[in-house]
Amino acid sequence: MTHARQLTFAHLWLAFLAFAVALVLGVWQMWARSPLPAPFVTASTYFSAVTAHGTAMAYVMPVFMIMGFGYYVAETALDRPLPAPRWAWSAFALGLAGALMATVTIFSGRAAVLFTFYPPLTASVFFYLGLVMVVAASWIWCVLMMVAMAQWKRANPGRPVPLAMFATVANAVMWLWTTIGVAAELLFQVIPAALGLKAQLDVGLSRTLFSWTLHAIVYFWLIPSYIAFYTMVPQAAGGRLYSDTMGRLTFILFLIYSLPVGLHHLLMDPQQSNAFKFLQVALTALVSVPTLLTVFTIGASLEIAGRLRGGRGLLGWIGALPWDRPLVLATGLAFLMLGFGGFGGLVNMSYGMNAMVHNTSWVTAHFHLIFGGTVVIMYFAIAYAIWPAVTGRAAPSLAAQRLQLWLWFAGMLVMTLPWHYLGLLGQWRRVATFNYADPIIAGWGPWVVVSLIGGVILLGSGLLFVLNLLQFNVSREPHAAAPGELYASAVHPPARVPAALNGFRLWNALVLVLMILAYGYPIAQFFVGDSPQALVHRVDERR
Amino acid sequence: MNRREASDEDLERVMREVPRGAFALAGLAVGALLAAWLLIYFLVFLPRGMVG
Amino acid sequence: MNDPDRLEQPWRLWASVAILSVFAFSVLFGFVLMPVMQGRAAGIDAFEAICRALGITPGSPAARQPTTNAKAQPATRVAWSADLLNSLTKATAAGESLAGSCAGCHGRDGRAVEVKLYPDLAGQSAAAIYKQLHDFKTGSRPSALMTPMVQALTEEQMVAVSAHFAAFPVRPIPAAQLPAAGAAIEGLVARGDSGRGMPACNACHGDQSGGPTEAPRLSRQSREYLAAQLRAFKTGERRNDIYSRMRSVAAPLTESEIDGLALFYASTRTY
Amino acid sequence: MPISEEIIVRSELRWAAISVGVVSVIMIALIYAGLVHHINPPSNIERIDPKTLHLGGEFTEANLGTRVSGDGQVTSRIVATQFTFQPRCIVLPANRRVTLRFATPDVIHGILVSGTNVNTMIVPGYVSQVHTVFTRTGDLLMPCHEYCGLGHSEMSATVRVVPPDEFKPDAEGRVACDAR
Repeated sequence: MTHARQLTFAHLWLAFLAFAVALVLGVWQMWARSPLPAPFVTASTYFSAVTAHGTAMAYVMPVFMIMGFGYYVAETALDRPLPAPRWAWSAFALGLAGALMATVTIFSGRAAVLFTFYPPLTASVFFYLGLVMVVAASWIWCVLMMVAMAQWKRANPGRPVPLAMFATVANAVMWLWTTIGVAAELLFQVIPAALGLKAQLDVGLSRTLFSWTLHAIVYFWLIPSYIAFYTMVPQAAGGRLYSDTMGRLTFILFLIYSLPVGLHHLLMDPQQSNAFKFLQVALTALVSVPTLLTVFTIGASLEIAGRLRGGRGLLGWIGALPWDRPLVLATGLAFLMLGFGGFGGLVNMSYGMNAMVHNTSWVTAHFHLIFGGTVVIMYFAIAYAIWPAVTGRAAPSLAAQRLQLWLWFAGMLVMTLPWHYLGLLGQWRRVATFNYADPIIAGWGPWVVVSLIGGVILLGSGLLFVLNLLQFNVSREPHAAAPGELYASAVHPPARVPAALNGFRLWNALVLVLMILAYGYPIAQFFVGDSPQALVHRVDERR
Repeated sequence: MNRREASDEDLERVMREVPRGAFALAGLAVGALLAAWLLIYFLVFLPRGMVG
Repeated sequence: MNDPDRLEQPWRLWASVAILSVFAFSVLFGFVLMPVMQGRAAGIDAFEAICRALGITPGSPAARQPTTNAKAQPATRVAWSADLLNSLTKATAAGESLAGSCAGCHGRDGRAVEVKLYPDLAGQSAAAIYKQLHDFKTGSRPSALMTPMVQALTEEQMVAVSAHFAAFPVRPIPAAQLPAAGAAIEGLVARGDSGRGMPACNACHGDQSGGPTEAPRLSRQSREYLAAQLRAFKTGERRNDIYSRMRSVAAPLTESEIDGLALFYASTRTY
Repeated sequence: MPISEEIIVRSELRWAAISVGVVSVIMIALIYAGLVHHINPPSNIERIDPKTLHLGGEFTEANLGTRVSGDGQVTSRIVATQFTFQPRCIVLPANRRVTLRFATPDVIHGILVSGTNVNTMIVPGYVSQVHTVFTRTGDLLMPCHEYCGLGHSEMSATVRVVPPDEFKPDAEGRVACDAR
């Protein structure tokens, strides 16, 4: 194995380990909330488990998945060895140490603040330091990705950077912008409070800073799935990418529009104004454009594949696609879940309409469909697609992989469709138990049980996924194909592209302008006059 | 599992059709999305009354 | 055509046009048109409506601000501040000299001489002691015994004496072996009862709770003292808890639950 | 070569135009809701010091609950605190403009009223304010919907919406749940 392959192997296994643990906790949390009696439930165990679930799923799992996949892309798409593998391993060690530190702190009951922190509640400082280490590890990865692309461009003057790598670096650049918000919140507000250096903090400011991160982080998770859509899926389906230019443009649009929209997470907050909420809602509406462009471009790419395989008619090419291939199947299921999740998201971002669903199960359903659905199912498919090259062995059973993907899809729908309904009825988020004796809440009970069944299916699917990867270890059949065959070529492979589509200088400047317009005043207002401070409430108090 | 490269003639042939199907599929999907959003807007959101 | 500069121009142009037009649209509608038209319907002038939409003045551009002429009637006059909490962490010589007058009931080392009547102060949170002293003094928690005692104390002296007693270690072993409180009581402590809207006792009094600043630690207080306080909260005889945090929890407790909870905390080591 | 790149880009742009059209429909609907139904997100930037909330003015304990002011405005003031609402039940009239005002002395909370569009975060340092008109009568749930600590799950209140003729303020303009 090359350095990059070993890095990918280590990073992905760590990601999936965190994922498996979080999955078990997630099912137990749904059980606790259901009318069925669940074991081990106390306020402290429940919220510690929610913290662990969110931390593992939102930070640890995607960060390591994205780092590992990035190393793989940098090596295979650029076709040159990874620069500075020692730095990459150091980043891995740093992130692993941070993840372990955070985990131990959470399970000792000293970090029941959930993954979104909620200052002025403050957890043990080791929780935050652990997360800072995970993020710092990802920053090292970002630099490595940018260096790898720069080196390639120097060696290949005038040639367009391969799309997979271009998109990976777009994600790295976006992630550096994204983490500014949460890093500022942690370093200037929360960690000093956790250390006892500050007894009070400005909650309006901390919420605003976190919102800076909170939307773009979703695109950070999502971009590997989009990389798969644009580069791996057309190849797996036996077609071509419809438009390389549109691919580049899509990733650029994600970079610029996923950042200045975070206030849509604060639509119900009293410390931000109608005017700036409206501005960011309008920008949020535009974020749906790159997603809709992707639906079309990937649809067209698959149409090429379907027609090449003999599909006819307006929609007949769909049936002609090779649905037996996990990557193609996962794409179809991912787009279906993206449709449901995107619908929920459109309602969430709709300015005053957010009041109908804010902090209800509707929102939980939305982001489970986007993250758990679209993102994670493509992580599965990516792992299945690159595991032969990473381990050097052929897949033992495609049927088991397909079953796993179908189970994931079914479980996700069974879980989230009732959540949408319950959310509209007013079922709220983040509680350990409901009072099912209340006449209004009693009616929710059966639907909560249905969603729990969905959760159990998801757990089964997740365990089958781990099993499927382990199966590679017992497989004896060596893997033959070269990894380069993973990526599709476009209908018109670009001979050269304008610098705007081959780098990020122009777009970074635009992000800066947009962030100043969208977030300048909403942040500056906390430094005008006497911005109120709230007393710190320590969750890890030792008396 | 035939992954051979498509010939240029094949590609040229299918490109006369593409992206009609993708237009239809994406159009249906986005139409359904907008319709669902409008349904929620008119049937749930507006009847629940003003807030501000 | 292949001149890089000429290839760049349309990208820069279109990217800037797209972003500026979205911005212009948002400013036109979000900053001006919507607030002005909402304000007109609500009888608010255009300038004020725009100020409200921008958050420069409070209120919605679509509705009148409610007025109030409410008089302050606080349940307690204690107000926490960062400085006050900081000063409560420091035991001083002043505290030690003042503590002499408390020792008759609460003991020289903060362990009450008659636990059924007086609480232990050793190891209690300084904020909790200070809050009660302050409330005795202002009459928020009237007490025939304590109110005259603390009347002469200054703000600094109350802080000093609170910090002094908080620094002593908690009473080490139970006075006598007590029976276990039972699973139902432990459930109230760790889970609460959603049917009655009662949070877990641990949510405020637990070791790692993140609850209210003034929540006292309860372990090792006597059963009698704890039960008496719970009953006082339940009946409303004692009402110096900010925003009825304790009254609302104590009200739905049954008599036997009060005794059970008092027993639990009297015999527990950890909270 | 198959069809030219320009044709591909043109069909992509046509699709992009459709996408922008779809989100424009949504934006127009939101502006319509704002202009005609006066629906905004609750964004009342009104600062208040959480540390002294209980000492002065409208949010001291005795002043909470529903009150009708001299000019007929119905306002209910509620404090969200770890881990209860004060008061835990409020009475409001149906089919009449009412204003809910929330504040907290400690940490972040939030509320929704089940089956309505009433929803706001309650952030220490700010008065959260929602204007609305209730149309359905009966007891509605008003839980805390934002994580505020270990007692969060049990933090809930009731909004009792009564027909206008049963809404009878006392001499001071107050209406309370137990007085009814």
